[in-house]
Amino acid sequence: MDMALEVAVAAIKIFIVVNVVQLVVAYMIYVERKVIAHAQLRLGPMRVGWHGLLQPIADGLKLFLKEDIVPDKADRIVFVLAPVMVLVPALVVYAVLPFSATFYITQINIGLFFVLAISSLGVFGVVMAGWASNSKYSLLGALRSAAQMLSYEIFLGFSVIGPLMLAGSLNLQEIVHAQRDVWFVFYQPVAFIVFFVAALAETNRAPFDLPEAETELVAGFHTEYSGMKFAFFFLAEYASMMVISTIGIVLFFGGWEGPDFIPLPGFVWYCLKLGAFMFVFIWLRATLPRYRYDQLMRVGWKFMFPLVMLNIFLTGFLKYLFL
Amino acid sequence: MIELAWLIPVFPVIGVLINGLFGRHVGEKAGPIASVMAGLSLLVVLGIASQMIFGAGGSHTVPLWTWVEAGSFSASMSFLIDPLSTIMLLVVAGVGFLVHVYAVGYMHGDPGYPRFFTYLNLFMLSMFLLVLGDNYLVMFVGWEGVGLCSYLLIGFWYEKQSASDAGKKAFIVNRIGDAGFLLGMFLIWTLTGSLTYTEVFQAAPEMSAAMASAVGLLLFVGAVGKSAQIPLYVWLPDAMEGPTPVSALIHAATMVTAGVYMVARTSPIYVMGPDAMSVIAIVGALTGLFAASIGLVQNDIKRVLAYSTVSQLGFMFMALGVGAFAAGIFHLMTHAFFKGLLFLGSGSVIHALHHAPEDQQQDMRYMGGLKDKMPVTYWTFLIGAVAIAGVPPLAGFWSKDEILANAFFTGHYTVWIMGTVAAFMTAFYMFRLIFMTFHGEMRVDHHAREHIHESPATMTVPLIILAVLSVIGGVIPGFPPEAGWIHRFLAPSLAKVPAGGHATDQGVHLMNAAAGGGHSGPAVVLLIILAIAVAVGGIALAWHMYVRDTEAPNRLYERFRGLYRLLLEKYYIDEIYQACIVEPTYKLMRGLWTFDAKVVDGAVNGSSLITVISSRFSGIFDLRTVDGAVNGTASFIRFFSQVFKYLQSGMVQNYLFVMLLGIFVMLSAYLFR
Amino acid sequence: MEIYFFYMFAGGMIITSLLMVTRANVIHAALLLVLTFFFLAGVFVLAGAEFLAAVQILLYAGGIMVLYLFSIMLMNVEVAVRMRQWHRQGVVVFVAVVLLGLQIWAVLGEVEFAAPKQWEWSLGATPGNVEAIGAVLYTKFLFPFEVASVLLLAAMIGAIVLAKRRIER
Amino acid sequence: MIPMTHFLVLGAILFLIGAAGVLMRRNAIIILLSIELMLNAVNVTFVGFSRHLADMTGQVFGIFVITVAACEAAVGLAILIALNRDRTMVNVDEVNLLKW
Amino acid sequence: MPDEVVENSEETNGAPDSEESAEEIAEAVKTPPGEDLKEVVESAFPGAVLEQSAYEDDEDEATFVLDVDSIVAVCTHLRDHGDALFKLLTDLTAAHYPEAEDPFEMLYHLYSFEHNRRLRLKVRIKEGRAVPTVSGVWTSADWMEREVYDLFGIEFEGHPDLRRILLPDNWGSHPMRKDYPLEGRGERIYTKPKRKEIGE
Amino acid sequence: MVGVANVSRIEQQSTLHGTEELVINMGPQHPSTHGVLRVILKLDGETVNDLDCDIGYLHRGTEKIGENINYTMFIPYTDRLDYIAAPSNNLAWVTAVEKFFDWEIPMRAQYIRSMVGELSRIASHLLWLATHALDIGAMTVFLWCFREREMVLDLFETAFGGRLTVNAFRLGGLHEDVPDKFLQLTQEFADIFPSRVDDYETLLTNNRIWLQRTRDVGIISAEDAMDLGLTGPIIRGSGVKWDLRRAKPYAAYPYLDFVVPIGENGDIYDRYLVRIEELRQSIYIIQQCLEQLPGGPVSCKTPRTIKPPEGEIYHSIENPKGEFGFYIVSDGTTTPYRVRIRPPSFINLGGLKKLCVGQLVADVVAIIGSIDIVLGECDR
Repeated sequence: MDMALEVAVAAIKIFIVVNVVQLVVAYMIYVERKVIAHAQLRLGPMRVGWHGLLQPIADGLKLFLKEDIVPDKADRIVFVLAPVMVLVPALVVYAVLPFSATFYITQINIGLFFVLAISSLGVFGVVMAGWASNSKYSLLGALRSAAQMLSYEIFLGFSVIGPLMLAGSLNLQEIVHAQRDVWFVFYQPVAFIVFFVAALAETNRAPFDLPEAETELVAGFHTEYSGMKFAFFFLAEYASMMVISTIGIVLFFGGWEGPDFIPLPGFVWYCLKLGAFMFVFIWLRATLPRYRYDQLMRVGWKFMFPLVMLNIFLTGFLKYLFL
Repeated sequence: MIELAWLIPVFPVIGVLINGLFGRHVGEKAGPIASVMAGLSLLVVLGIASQMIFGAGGSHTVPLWTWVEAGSFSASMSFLIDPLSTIMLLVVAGVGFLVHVYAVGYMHGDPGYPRFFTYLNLFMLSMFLLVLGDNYLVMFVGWEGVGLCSYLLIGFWYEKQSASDAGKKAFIVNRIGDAGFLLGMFLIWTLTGSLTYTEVFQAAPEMSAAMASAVGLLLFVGAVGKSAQIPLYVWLPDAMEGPTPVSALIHAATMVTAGVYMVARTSPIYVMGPDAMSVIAIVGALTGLFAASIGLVQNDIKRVLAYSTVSQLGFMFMALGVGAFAAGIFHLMTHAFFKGLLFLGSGSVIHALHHAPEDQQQDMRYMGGLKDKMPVTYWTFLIGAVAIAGVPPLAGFWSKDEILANAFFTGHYTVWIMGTVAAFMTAFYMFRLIFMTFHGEMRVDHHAREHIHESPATMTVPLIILAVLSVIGGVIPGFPPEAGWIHRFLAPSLAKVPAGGHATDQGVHLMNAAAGGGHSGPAVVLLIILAIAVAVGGIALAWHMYVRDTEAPNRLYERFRGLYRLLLEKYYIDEIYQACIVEPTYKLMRGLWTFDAKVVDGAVNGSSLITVISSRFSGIFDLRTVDGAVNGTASFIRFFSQVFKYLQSGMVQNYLFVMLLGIFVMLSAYLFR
Repeated sequence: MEIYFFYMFAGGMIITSLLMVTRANVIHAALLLVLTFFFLAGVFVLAGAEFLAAVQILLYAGGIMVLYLFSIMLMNVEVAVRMRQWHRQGVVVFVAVVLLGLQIWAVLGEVEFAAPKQWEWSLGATPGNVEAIGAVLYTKFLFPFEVASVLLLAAMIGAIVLAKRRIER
Repeated sequence: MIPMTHFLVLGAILFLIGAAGVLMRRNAIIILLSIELMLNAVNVTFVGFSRHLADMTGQVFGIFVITVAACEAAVGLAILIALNRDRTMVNVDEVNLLKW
Repeated sequence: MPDEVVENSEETNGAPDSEESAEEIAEAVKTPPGEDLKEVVESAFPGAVLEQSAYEDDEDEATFVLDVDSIVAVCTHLRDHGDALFKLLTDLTAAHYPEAEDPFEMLYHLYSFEHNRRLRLKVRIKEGRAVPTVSGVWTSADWMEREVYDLFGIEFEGHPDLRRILLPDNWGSHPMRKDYPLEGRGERIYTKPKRKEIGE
Repeated sequence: MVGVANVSRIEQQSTLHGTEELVINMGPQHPSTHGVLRVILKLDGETVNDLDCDIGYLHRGTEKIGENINYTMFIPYTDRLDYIAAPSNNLAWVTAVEKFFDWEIPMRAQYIRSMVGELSRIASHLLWLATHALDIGAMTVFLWCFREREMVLDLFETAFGGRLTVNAFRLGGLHEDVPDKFLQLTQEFADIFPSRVDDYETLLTNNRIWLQRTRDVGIISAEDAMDLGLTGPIIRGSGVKWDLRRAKPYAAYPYLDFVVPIGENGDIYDRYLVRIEELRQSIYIIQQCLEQLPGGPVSCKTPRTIKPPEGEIYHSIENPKGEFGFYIVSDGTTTPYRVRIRPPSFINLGGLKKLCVGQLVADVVAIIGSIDIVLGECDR
């Protein structure tokens, strides 16, 4: 009986989280459009609802009702599966993310590792989409994307090691608890910078958005997609932005914990930090030009990699000395 | 001194490290460095040998460390110093050092100079391991090591297509043999639970004859590959693509004798398996005769020597096969002296001719009359040739005569006849070589003539030393025949063929008597006279054909055109192998594809099939005449190549399938144990 | 409960791997193998090897298989699809593999296992945890670990040298 | 607790499927994939034994197997790419010259 | 860096003196425009300049008429000679005079940075006569000659890649000729498609 | 330094064998080819091995039209050539035709011509900067530039009634005097604009990514630039100090002070800097014009029908894109016998292959952006 209850509670949690995530993601797109618009002296969506607030819903409806085109020479099965393969890992990761001290679906002892493992699967969808479309732009985009995501995954993985060494656990909850006094971003600024850059690259955000660089490759791996399948890619991108922001918050900014003198609930703190993170993402997109492919790789391997290795070494050394 | 045995392989390691890692900086100093290292090893060896010969004797184990330990299996890295390994060490270190010195001059100016000496030292290391090891595993490491070095050295001039091909050929052919060796090792371990010589040999008398034969034959497959016996000899003539010092060191004196050493070392097992010994005797005799016959007509100076080596190795196996282990080792030793000498001498000739066109440097038809230009080379070469021909009192006579005598006395009359014929051919082709190269008119290319000169001292000094050894190396340890010092010295290391239960026990007591105290009586004297007669006859015939009546070869050629071509093209063995691997008959393949299962079955049962068939053949062959044996060899080879063809379909998946079947067999063995 | 999950994962693995072996399209085969690895990760979790399961997904599914897809894309898949797929020795192999399977079945039938042992872990962590693996990996298996890293380096250099386009001199 | 035999049977089945794939298919990529499957079949038994014997060694060796698999994939694919570049095909049974 | 640029250019590039340019014009009036250049050409190729003219004695309108065969040599000479240094091929075009004896006139507008002057070269050719290409002298001639070929139908000998550039590859006629019909469907003559992609 | 590296990379790539080239179509509907340009790229991986431009999608036979209508009627057609900077084209045409006559163009008209010409230069460079930055991924600059371009277009509208195709000038001067409001608004614009240029530079000039994308990419030496016939900011970016406003002054330029900016390396970044500096110089010129603007008529007396004497002239001015010239053959009638347009975009685009081969795909986009082409003028 207990088990049935457990399952039921878990199912409800999953239902809530997934739906909330979808909604939040939809509105994140709205926020992005608004923020970018204001950065660019525009107003952004204004027509649907007050200040365009219903715009995401209208967009969703539009995409949902659009004709679903599968190119003639495409590999049908893979083509259809690709967006799913992108979206599902992005959503699965939410299973272990702590939104507050009490609100999470589950917590496992290798939580962070789980996140890294599952989010590394996103690249499959991209590669599948690129290949199945049977288009040169898509293939080029997919190859770039795969190379980019694979290499930056390494820096992402290495950059979290510093905080991990300080926290001494892979459990996300415990990592948050370990920063009750001082956020790790103050101990690990270098790791945070590398993490943030790698996060940008992992989520294909500017200035690393070359997989979908519209000026060169039309739209990269999802050139041939339309309708709901395209929406899946979109959702997945923003969902993984949220994931990576959450990880950043948990690892470097004390998760849902805020300063004691401001009595706000944990979830609110989380939302505030998430909002700040997302704002930086959008801000960067509004500001920076795009890297070239080879420069991206060079930055990764010749700059970030030594930096993060040095950071790990120093952290270990200092931890050995002082802790 | 014996405790310092570990030092022997250490010096080559140092040489390898210096030349291998800093080759670019060392440059031309690599040769002296490597030579010094080889010399230091030789010093240690000499020390140990003097202690063994003049002092302690007996058998000493020098443990170093425990190497592999897995379950009940353990193997240690330890060295065994006993008379057998002492003799081998002397040969390896002695000839090795001389070749190093020689190579310093010979390889001068080669762009790969440090690399060459790295390989050479690596080879010394491997060879020392092979000889010194006190168990089969260490020996196998050395065994593989020399195989690797052989590959590296044959293919040393890798930018030459033929050289790298020859290297690959040697490597692949050796792998086939090594598989047999490995299986033999496994079988030994299964039967005795150990790989250490002492333990194995203690357990050996309990083996059944069939098992001992099986072990012996499997190990012999390894020896066949390494020592270039029929049917796996094909790599050795091609190996002459390597630099001449390599030919002298590896393909005359040391590596190819590893098989002989291994069989001699395993003698306690072999004496338990008379069938295996018969196979060895037959294969050895056939190889001796067969290679000698090819050697009769070759024109490339190094190829003649190569086939001569194959032939002499056949002699050694003949000796081992008839139970005369000591004679085999003795011949190994003397052969190392004179064949090393001959190879280095030929290298000296080639060195002198290196201004001649590429395809004429090694071709005897473009030599002649070099006697006056290169006196040292000529005289030392002559000594070597006389020695190999078996003229007393030079080294070859003593050992070869012993082998033939032993064959005769143990009742292997076929073997003895074949050996005698081969000895005749040996004398003939060696002097054919001498006469064509050094006598008569000079046929060298005009441009190259003025460049002909005697080689530098680093090359001639080793020649002289080896010549001296070729002169005295036989008579000192080998006199009186059948009862020389070497027999007494080696006796503790080698097993005796037990009386009774043996197909040829009529000769056993004779042979044992020979090992103990020497023969007496007219038979021995007659044999000696016959041997001398054969040698002199061969020389005389060569003199007749190549000095006195130079038209004779052409007349012979006109009459036996077919035979000549057959011999010149080495019985078309290479072509047959080639055709079987690269251009399989299309229709035959088609037909056989449908019998895939049969084919694979055939491959799996291949080794046992070989055993069965070869033993059957040995029965038949004993009845045949020499003439028939020559013809039979060809069909014998053809049969082998038919079988091996399916071993080499070239498709990975076939091989893997055989592996799978192996698992199948092993599981079956487990289930139905 | 656990056992049903096991059956689910095992069944999934067997089905996907069978499909993988029989596909003509290499991309499909590779993707099916990824699916197999997912199920395998599930089996690992059931066996208490969570870390290994995560490594399995991160490295195998996320890394190695992407490498496969990557290089498959560099080749011409469509031509290969139209070619004959099976080796000529296929039927014989099939029979042999089935026989081998029966044999393994027979062998397994003979084996009896003692009762499973319980974890005894002194560090207070649960088995399967990173800490447990780390403690073993960096003490008892430190040398093999280093050797493995050298192996990786060698493989990397080897792969680069092999796959590098040859430049004519 | 899942019985030990289950792991072994699963491992054996996967191994055999992999072996069949290696031996029966012509496409070199599928063969490589099948080899990966075989390696993982071994991992199943490793992990099974690790659980059964309550010993981490099995899992550690699982990690080593994955390392080896990574090396194998890298080198194997490099060879394939080189082969594909030279011959424009990836069928293993056409590569039987025993030399390059 | 931008600051440097500005500073550097300020030193040498003040407001130009309008009187000076007036003086130059006055000087130019004295001698016939392009006389010095004619000497440059004639020194190497005597008699190469068949005609010399200039609109209203404007030095920038100096025009030489050359023989069609000497055009490449003269162009190379004019590009490299120290007194000419016409490094820039400003424009290359043609004009069609259907009634004239040589109905096509090739026009080369050259400019010299060093001497800040222009020169126009003319070549008169008959219908169907191919002109040697100057794309070896100035790479920029490549596309311009293609355009002339496209619009006038004049062929260029030795041109590396002579095909239509503005009009479709299967366009049947050359619209800048004076006899090209301005109305009706007559001008839309398509030939069989003859596509030529790069590298073919 | 990196130029050398590029060259060696090209050499390496060209000796490779056994790899398949990837042929990719960029355009004509590609977002970053600035109109209907189709570029066929042959790629080796991401490196460009060969490239071919397919142009002519916008070919309207403008030269042919010019041979069939009279001199005044052709003015609006010139608007449609470089439609980004329409008044400049007008200026080129009217000054070219005026060369046939010895009319005294009033100074007020000359100043207004110069001023409007500079305004059109600003409009053109702003559009270039906007799209170039967008190509490289900086999307905010795009809209910022459009804000100022909008102001310039408003100025055109105030003065001449049109925004894009302005049809600003007439033979002999202007159609009518500009309204005072125009001068007032122009003054406001001139006051505000320099700070706006600073804003763009804040986003780009020292941006590390921008530097990486543009520096040492698409390098062209001065010699090569001359050989390829490149003009305008491109050749100035390669270090050739040459501007037709200085070399062959027209309109009021002889009386105006400004600097001709040049670059050093001839890469995309230098071309960017040159154009940015030209924006500032243009505003400087406009301010001078406003200060010095004389009164008086805006047009000289011209005959009712324009009939130039027989003859041929070539006249060119410094357009934003480069040297924009007309070769006119007059047969003494009211219509020109031959009108040849010397289009800078067309000739500059001819150098694309030289600039792009050996670079990466992403650079092709940046290089096309740095050439700054308008297909209306390129195809004519």
